Amino acid sequence: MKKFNRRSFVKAGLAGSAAVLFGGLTGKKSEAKTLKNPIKIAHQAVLSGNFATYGKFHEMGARLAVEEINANGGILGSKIEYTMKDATLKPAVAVRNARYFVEEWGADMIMGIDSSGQALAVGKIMPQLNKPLIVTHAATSQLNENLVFKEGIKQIFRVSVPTYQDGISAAFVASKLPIKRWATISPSYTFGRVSWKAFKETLKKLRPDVEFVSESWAHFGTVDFSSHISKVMSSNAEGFFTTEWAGELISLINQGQKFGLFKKFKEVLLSLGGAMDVVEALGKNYPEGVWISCRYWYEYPPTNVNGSFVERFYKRWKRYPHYVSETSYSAIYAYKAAVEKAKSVKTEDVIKALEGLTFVTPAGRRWIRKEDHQAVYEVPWGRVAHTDKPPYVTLKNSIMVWPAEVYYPHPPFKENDYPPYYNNK
Amino acid sequence: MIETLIFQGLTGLSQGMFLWLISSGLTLVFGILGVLNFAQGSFYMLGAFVGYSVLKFTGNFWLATLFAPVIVGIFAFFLERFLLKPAYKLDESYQLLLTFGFALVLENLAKLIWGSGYIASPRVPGLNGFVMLFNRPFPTYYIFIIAMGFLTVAVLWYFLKFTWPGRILRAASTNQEMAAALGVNVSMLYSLVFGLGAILSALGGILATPITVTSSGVGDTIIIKAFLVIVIGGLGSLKGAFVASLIVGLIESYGVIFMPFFEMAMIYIIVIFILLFKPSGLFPENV
Amino acid sequence: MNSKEPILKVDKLFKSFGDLKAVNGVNLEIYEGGIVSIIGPNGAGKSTLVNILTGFLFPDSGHIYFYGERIERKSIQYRVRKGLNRSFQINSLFNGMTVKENILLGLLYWELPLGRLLTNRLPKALEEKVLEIIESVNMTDKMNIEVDKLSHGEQRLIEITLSIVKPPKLLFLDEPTSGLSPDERNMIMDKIRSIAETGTTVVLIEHNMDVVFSLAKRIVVLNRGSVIADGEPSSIRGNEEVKKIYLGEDLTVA
Amino acid sequence: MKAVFDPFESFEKFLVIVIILGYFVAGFFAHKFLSFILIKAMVLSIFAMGYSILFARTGYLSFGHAAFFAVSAYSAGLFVLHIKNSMLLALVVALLFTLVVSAIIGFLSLLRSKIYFAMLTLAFGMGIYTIIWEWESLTGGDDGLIGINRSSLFGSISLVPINHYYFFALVLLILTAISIYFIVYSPLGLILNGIKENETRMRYAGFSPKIYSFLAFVISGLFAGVAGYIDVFLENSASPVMAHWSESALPIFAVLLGGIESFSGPMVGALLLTLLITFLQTVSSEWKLWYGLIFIVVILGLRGGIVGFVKSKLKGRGGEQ
Repeated sequence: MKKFNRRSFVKAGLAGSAAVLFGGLTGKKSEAKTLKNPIKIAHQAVLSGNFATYGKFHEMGARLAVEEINANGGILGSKIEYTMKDATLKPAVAVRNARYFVEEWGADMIMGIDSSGQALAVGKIMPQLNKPLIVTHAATSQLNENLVFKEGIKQIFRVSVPTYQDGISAAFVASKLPIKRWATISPSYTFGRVSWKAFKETLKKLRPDVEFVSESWAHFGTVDFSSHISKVMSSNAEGFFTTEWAGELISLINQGQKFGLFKKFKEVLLSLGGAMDVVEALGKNYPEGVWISCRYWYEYPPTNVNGSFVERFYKRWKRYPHYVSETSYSAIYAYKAAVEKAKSVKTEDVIKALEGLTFVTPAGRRWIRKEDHQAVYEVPWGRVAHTDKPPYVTLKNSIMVWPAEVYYPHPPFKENDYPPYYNNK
Repeated sequence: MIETLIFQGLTGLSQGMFLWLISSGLTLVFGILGVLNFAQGSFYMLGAFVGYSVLKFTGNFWLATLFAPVIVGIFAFFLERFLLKPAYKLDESYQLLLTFGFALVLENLAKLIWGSGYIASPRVPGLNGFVMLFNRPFPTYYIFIIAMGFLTVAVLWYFLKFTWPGRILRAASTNQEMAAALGVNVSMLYSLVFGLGAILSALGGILATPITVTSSGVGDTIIIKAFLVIVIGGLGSLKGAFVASLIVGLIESYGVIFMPFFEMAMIYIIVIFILLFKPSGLFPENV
Repeated sequence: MNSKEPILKVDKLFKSFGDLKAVNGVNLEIYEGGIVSIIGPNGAGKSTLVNILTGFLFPDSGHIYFYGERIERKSIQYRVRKGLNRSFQINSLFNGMTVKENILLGLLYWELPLGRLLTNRLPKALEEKVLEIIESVNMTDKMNIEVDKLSHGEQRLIEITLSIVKPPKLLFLDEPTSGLSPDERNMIMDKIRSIAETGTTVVLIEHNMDVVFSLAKRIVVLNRGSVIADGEPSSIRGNEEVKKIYLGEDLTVA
Repeated sequence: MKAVFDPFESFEKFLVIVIILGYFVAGFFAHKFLSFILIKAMVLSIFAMGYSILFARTGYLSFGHAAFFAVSAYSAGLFVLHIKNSMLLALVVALLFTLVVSAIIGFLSLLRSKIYFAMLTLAFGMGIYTIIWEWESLTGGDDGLIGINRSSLFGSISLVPINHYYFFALVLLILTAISIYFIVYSPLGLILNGIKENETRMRYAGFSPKIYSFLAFVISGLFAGVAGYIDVFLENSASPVMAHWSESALPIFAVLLGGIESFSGPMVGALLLTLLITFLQTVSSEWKLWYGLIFIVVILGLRGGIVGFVKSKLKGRGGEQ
């Protein structure tokens, strides 16, 4: 491992200085020569089964980025060649795709991945494949905390937020609300459990007077939540928190409305309620007043970059961008920025360039932490209000944002240390 | 506490009714055709999708509820005619595998036709409210589902017991040769039963749309539970399928309170007990 | 074994399918030696009775004693191992397998030591025995043909042969001549006689009265699930009740 | 079905030897991704050959064998992660666990007739899936087990490079083929065939078919275990979906595609299926649609599978299979 590091360091240094040297001597033309044409980017996400909509949203974001970049001269003159494959939700398929992309198709960068299990399985083989991997959805904090920070697998990056957003930031919102007793219906798997635990522990520190009175755990693939709803509604909770997502969240909301869940609970926090698949499906039926978030919200930040991105995206696909569309879009731009900075597509150079990189994206300024390769950026929470135009849901008048640095755990990661960086000042 | 128990019981009943609609089709088809139909879950899914399209076209949920199962039933009728019939001379395992192939294809066709997104749940006029029980709201739609479950039981029972086609069906389930001897066109009977089974499952699918989300993979999830239901109830037994559906629905619902994480385990334990001590199911009988 | 003791004793056997009482309180005793025939019109319950006696079905109530042992809840293979076997009315062979493989499968349980379950080559004695049996039914030239490609009569011969490769003490033959040509029928009748001569007690379930009256020493008549007559052929022929149920059929032949 | 006296036995043997030689030669030339895919094909071959002992011989259709694959993968993975980093011991442990689990599930499922059996294996397999999913402290839940690395064999032969592991998998494939050969062309194979053709007649021949079906079940379960073991060290990770029933469809399809009635069928089918899926996934995001259509065509039109088709052509009188 040591040997590898030293050699790559030397190589990176040489390549970097060579590029600078040539660039300085002969100008732009020869820069293009040092790069590969085309630069190959391979993308995988779930395109079949119950979550197929995620893969489609991934693809829309990535294709838009590729089309824009290619239309504007590519990356330092090299066009991008893009491919997309169904990763299903099986780790074995994701691993096979990753191997195919790198070993057969000749990808320079691979990206995508929805489930935690897939991200971890692919992450583990990245040293063998040795190309940059930019994760655009899978949220497990193990990826950046264990694989990158502790084990030093430097090829892995993530531009989407980890579970911190789902559990910890929700607790920050909850701490501002005038209620004390909370309940949850959470997904009965790692993601759901980790998020609920983070929510509880963070909120308890921020507001020692809160209580957690009822929890119900729903299996992956739950279709009917009515018995869970009935259970949490029989408690005396005032607030409701969930990290259910995608189709299951839609079912939960639908059934919750029928049971009067949104009337019974004074405040409802849906960590992934802002995902466009949910928003599209519910539209005007989205219960007003509930707090929602996700890993990117189309109205935030209110910058020109974001506004024009949403406009272009809508023009191209006649839909509003999902958070995985934005992260896929930004992953490609992050890679572009890194290659342009390194003036090289060599893995070592790109990794170096990505580490500590700050770049402007539709979701605002992102900064990639050197230690764990996690992109740090702000994501809002807000209360659902309705508009007349698609997607019929707006958060504009109620947006609540904390600087990501405040609620992101920082390296060195200590277990169960919530909230991570926050002192009761 | 008592009101919680009643609430869980009611939600369990409604879950059981969805299971009943799909497992009744499954067990009916098995009872007459001897085919264990893996694609029964796909008919459930198609019921929801077709219902959604009819709803979009007519704007009326009740028309969708009426037409979607019929359309799916007709589709199933032809599916049986053209693709399942050639398999009757094969071993029953092959028939099962063939229907598994149907399920794969139907899931992906649905994705091509209706897209990969989640289909929004319609609001049902008149059934959006709730009634108050013990000062807690219980949705009228769930009461409607429970009533629909019992209604289908009554209709099926009446059909099988008191109508001529029903009697032929029962005769065919015990003795096909006898039915053939009575001059029944067994081939047509099979197609009709397959269609009827699809209608029941599709009805479940469309009735589920107002409370759940529809996507192309939904059939997969539900078919496994339906299998467990008919193992508990006894293959080919409608009575068994009904009782077992309610049992499984109630276990899931009470399990959420009394043994979270293990309610599925509880169902498997029941299955194992049934196998060891009453291997032909609770109601080992035909249709 | 005292010849007065029945080898098979059936005690108040009942079996219904729904409303239909297929076997309705049958009492029956079978003694060692000879050929006994069970006759009766269609739907009399003959097949159900044989199915129950040989373990294919379990009775609703009643007892079956085989050499004094209660066997009504025992499995098929248990009864077979005790020496009670049967043939089927509709040929029930290992279709798709050759004659030789069929006979071999019939013999394997009895003749193959468990330790040789995985050997690639069969024991010589077993191989010889298979050939000998095939020879005895004159099928040496057809032994590598799949049984479902044989003629109906040949299949029936294998059907019966399969049930006696290990000679049972009591053998039920379920309509062994149905659907056969006269020549084939004679061949099967010879076969049945030779089986009885080797000491196997044969219970013949038959429709064809020619066959019954030429083979059986004792006839049991079943109607609507009950025994209505039991005796020597001559007494059966004269029985009024039997005549009534066989209305139109000539019992005087043979 | 000519288990013992198949005149085409030599053709089948020849086919298997050709494929194994093909794997062997490819092992020297295949670059990384191809060797990965070929190992995947070997894994599926072993899985399918074992599965054919149950499905093709006795006619019992199981939808639960993916669970045994997963039990083996997880026990091997947990063993090297937590107890001892020895691949050989891991194999022993994995097979032991697989044996126990497949014996229990096999016993329970075989209490009922063939069609119930299919459902029961499905249900019990999904039970295992649920256990793996829920028992997070042991199995890592939905994240699965990661970092299951290959080590060396007998302390000297390193299996870490993929081309080394390739030949290790090939050795296991050859051992499997030999074992399956001995089972298929033995009196046991004939007995299992007899159960498929006519279970009742087997009883009247004195056999207890359930005992032999049980034996076939456990044997097929064990080979699923061997496959799972190879797979977990290939992937370096194990995940709950390994146990999902849809994974059990793979060996079924491999057996049917290759030819259910033939000895070489599962191996031919597994190789073709692996290449086919890899190809379909590369060219179409609707690959499952094609997969399903091919499945239907094979069942309705090509029941002897590819090997059966070739054999019937060779025989000169088609449609025999």
